[in-house]
Amino acid sequence: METIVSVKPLLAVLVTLFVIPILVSSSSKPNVRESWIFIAGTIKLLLVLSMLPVILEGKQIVLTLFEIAPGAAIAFRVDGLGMLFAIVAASLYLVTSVYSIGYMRGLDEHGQTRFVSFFALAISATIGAAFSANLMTLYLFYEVLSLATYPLVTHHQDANSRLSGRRYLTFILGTSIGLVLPAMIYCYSVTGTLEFSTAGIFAAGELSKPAATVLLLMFVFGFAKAGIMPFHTWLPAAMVAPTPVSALLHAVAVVKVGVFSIVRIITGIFGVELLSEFNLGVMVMTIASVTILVSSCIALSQDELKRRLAFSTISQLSYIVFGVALLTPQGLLGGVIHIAMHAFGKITLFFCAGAIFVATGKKYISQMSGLGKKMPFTFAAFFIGALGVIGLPPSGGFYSKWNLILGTLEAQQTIFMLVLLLSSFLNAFYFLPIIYKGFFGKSEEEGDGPVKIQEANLCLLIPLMFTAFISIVLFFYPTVFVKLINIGLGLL
Amino acid sequence: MDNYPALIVVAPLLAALFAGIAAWIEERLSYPIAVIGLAISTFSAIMTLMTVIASGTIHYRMAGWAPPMGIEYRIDLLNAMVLLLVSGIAFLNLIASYKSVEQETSDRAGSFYTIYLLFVTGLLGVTATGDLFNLYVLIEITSLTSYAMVALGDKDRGPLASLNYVFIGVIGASFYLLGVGYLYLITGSLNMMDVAGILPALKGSSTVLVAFILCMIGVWIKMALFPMHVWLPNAYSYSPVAFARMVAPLMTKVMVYVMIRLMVTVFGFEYIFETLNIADAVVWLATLAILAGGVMALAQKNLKKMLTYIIVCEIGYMVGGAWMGNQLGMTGAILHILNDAIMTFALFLAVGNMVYKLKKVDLTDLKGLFGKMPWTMTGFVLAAFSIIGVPPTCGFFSKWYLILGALEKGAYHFAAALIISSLICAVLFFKVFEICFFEPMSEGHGHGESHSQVAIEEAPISMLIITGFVSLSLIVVGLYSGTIVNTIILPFLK
Amino acid sequence: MTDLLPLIVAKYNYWLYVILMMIGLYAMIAKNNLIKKLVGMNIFQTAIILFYVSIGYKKDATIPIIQSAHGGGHGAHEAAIHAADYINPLPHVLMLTAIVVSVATFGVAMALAVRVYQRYQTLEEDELRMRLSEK
Amino acid sequence: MRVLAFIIVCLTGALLLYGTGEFPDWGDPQSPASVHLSNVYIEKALEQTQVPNLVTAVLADYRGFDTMFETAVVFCAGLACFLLLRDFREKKERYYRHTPTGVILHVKDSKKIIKVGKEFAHMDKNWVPSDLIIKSVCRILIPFIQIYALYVVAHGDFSPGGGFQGGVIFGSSLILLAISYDLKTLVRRIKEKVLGIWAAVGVLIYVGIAAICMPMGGNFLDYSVLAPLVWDPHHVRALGMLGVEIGVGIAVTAVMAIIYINIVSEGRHEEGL
Amino acid sequence: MHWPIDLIVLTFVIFCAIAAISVKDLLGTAILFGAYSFMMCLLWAVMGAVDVAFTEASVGAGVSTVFFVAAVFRTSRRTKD
Repeated sequence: METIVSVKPLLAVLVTLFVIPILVSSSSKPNVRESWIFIAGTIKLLLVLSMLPVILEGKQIVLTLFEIAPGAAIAFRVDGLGMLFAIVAASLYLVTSVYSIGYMRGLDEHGQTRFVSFFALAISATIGAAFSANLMTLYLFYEVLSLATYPLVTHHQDANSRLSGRRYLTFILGTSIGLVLPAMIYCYSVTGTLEFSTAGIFAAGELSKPAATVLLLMFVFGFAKAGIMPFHTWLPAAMVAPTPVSALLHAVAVVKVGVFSIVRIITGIFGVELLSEFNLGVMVMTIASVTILVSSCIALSQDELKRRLAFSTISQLSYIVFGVALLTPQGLLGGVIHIAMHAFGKITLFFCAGAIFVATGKKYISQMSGLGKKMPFTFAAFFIGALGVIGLPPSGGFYSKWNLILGTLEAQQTIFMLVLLLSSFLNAFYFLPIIYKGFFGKSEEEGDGPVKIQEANLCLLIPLMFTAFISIVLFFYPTVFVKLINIGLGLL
Repeated sequence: MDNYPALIVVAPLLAALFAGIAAWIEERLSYPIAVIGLAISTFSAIMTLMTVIASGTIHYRMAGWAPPMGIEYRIDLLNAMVLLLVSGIAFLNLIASYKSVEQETSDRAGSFYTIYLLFVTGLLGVTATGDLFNLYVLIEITSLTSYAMVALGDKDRGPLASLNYVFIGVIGASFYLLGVGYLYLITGSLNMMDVAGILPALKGSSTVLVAFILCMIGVWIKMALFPMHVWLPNAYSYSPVAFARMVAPLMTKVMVYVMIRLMVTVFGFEYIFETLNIADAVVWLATLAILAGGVMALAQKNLKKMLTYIIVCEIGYMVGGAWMGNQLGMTGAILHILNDAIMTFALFLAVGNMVYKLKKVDLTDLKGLFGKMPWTMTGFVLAAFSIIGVPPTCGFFSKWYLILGALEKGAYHFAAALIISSLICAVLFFKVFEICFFEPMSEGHGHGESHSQVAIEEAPISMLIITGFVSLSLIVVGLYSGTIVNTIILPFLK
Repeated sequence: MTDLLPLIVAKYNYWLYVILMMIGLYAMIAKNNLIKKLVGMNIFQTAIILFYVSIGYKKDATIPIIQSAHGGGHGAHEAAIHAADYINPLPHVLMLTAIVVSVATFGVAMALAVRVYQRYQTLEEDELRMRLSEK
Repeated sequence: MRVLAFIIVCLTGALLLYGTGEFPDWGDPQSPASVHLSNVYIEKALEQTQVPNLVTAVLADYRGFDTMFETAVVFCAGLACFLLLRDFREKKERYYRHTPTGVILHVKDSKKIIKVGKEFAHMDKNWVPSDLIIKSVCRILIPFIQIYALYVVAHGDFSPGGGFQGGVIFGSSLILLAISYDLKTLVRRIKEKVLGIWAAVGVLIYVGIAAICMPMGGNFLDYSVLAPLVWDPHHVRALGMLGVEIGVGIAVTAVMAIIYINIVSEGRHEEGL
Repeated sequence: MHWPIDLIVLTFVIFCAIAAISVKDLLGTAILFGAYSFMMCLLWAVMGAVDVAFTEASVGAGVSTVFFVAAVFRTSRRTKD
């Protein structure tokens, strides 16, 4: 495969890192600070997009920074999968920064400079993870992301966020140090390399089936950001964070980095062939299915909107793992593209939750009946986002779910197809009532008079409309992403 | 100029003497003299390292006598690196120390700098020398100075801690001296290379075995390997901050260096790992050291004490790595000498800044420190991440090599201990961070107090700059650890 | 018996040094009084010096000062010096250094003991421990 | 503790005894220690250094680097004792003796200062009347002791002794002065500052002589390059050794006095043995 | 044939050492310790280590004992063991 050496991936990572000192120094001038964020975000997105044509031509962009040990360098390699993820993360960062301006100012939060600085650091780490050429680099950015998100999760600095922060770190750091690190070092000591390659890094016979099983389990559970049960409890806990954090990081960046890592492990470290030879896909699929079903059920019982979304996220993440674990082209496509589809859908939902909170101060679903009349745009967007998550047209989510189901058929796993269908049903069950109540329910305080539209401010409204719109667009034009995935997985 | 190897050691010694004289005549002169002395030393160390990398091992004959007769400085890649590390850290710390010395030992600053320089001289000499007995004398210089310093710091409990340190320190040094005596008796020589040349013919001798065990026990006591660590926490936490910042990162590391030097250069891998069968036991001991250090650190209520137990834990890393008996483990151990020195230094620098402002560093005193001392805390956080082993800080990379070495040897318990200690350190430091970050608890959800910033009360700028520099170097050294391994450690081990 | 005596003659110096060292070490660890511990420390160190001096000893040899040269200046040593005639000087040199180190350590330790006494009015370890735990 | 100590001691003893098993016989002229290096020293040292006392030759020349640090250790000890004990605060209580009558005054308030002169004298708390015999004997002895000390330093090349021993003896003479008279006499004659400076200067002489060799074109401590500087180039090494021995002597003298004064007076330099 | 003298002195040395650490008066310990050092010095002189013996005589039996007495003067003579 043709490779091009370029510093663009590095720049794309660093641009939001270098803006941090500027942010800190301009902390007393919020407008200047926010414009810098915007500039950095734009440059970042442009840098990412500028690499897109090259990738679509089937080339790869590589950059080796530091050779730590033979086969384990700190290096970037931009391929289809990474590109897909980077586009999603960079574009949503831009949207979210607009949204967070509105949100943070709307609530007059404290420590805004700290907030935006760590936000920028987190997004740098996310892009770094997307462009990682090997497992070591991926692990590096994974850890940086974990630590950078901690101050965001605990932003309120009260007793509640302290507990959540503690749980967050216990799960994320505990698993990554306790499971991923040894597994990674074991891989390195066996093979002498950690470079991702579609054929896997293990030569034939290097790995026995029990060893492979243990390693795979260590990785799947170890990347706890993916929220595979039972290592999922940090996610609902982390919902104490301000909504932009929940939106970008817990629906998009953090959890997706976890899933993305698992995708990389399955496709780049083990390789599809090795896993299907050992028939390990079914094991991962089973784990994922359990997570999907259980968390959907839990979501049903949640009254706080953000928590319901969090559980929904857990189940949706497992879709991705599930799809990749199918180990068939359709399944892989469906799983990976769900990264993008779910990202746009879920971020819309979170934006809506935040907008509702800012505009009305309401957090619980039971308080929201009739709210759709006051906030029609928000609820419309919510509807579209929910469609995407459930997997119904005309939203992008349909495309990925369709492919997943085809994948199960392709792999002749009918039981698992039933799981998918059942869970879609559950998804619908916990989302649609909100919308129904919102539009047609009766709110407590309102009288009979004409309903006054009382939307949140524009900074909040525009982003959520935008993401909802993209979600629909993706239903009609998923081709770029599909192509990227096919290039990335070598399926062409 | 060919005299750089001697200058590394002699410059601080001369400076110490001039500072000692100046202390009686014009005390203000002591500090600049000390700075000049260490600057020359650091410069010479850099030149030496470059020469060694460019043209191989340097032999410097003291008094011009050929090695087995006279004392020789034999500077290869390993000690060139450690020399630079020691002189560099001592120099940086000296710059950062001006204010804290003024605060803590203002009436005897001149004598303080004299002792400080003598201590550095001792460490540098231990590192540079190629003679077994010379090593002993220099170890005693470092010990004697640190006895004095420990007693000087905490006026209340220091003297007793120091006296206990004296007892254990003397036992350690004497064991080493005995070991050298046994070696001398059987080989008739004191020069390391000479002894190494004679030893292979005496493989099965019980005398050599006892000599080896005695030397190792002596060095272990001096480096505070687990059951022999009791002196360290008190001694380090009671000494004056300016001294603790240097002794904590350097003393144990230099002793680890001595151990590696004895293992690699004097006795040889072949003897240790093929003739003797104690490597497994030592690795187990190291495993215990790691776990015990971590657990004891968890029980501490004072930040300084906690960090000293982390040093005990880190010693286990290096000893285990060195006794792995393979190249990867040894690489990890040597790399960890460098990394651990820098990260402990960074930690203690940050703690020094805190002590400067807060006087006491019990965990409960640290409330709200992120707001009060943001820069210090940034340094502290980076250093803590390095101890935990978060990439890209340097602590991760040495851990990487250590675990690889353990896996290659099949010492899974050691690998597990490394992982567990990372987790313990994570718990430890996040406990500290939580106190600094959350307390005092804000009311409600923190809304509406957007601009009520806590007044920043930072340490003096000289201390901050050094803290920042060292903390950043954690990342730089981490990223370049591949280069360090390839240019220094691997050529050394070949 | 005929075998044993030469063996004893050959090794007793080394054995006795071990015994002295054990006495010193025991005093250092087990004694309750800090000054007693210091005495133990000194015994320990002198035992090591004894060991080194024993290494240097050579039968039928004299002290390591070349006699022919004394007063005669450089011209007087035409007669070749036989190594077997003189005792090995190297251990002596080493032990001079070791004695100096031990007296230096001893001085510092005494100073520390005085400081400890100033603070706690006792040098007994168990009483010190009690004082410490009182606080 | 005792049991533990006993076990440790027995283990160590057993280990050491085990090690002696393969020792060469005591006094065996063919043991490795007596053959390998020592022969070279014995046969070559006189020729190479012109010093017949082999111990001095090895101490100050072949292994002069060790000795330099040994001196540094001594300096360190002196400095440590000073730092640990020296207390510059005035003592609150004072005792005075009215010389004509022998009445002892106990002044509790330090602000009231009685002028010490003909009538009153400082006095220690545990004062004993000075003994004329002891005083006189010591007064006569001390100069001889000091001359002997100087002899030991200077004659170290030819006979047992050297800078360190000489220094200790000289230091002892000062201590004797303090014991036979009282501490104040010593402190008055030799100021603390002087002792402190001389201790450093002594070591500095050593290190300085060693360091001068470097700009002269030799290695550190290589006395032979100093030949142009001395009047007897043939004996340059011996002279170099004499120089460093003098340095050692000065340093040791000063340090011994410092340690004694500080320990015996608890750092107040007022009263003591 | 030095060894008989050697053996006798060595026995004395050990005797002094044990006495020094078991006497219940620190001043006594000081003096016994001086005696120990002096015996040791004799022993070394017998073995031909004149320089070492000289040093030990001046340091061990001399100055060390003085330091010891000085320290006891400033602390206490009392000891429990």
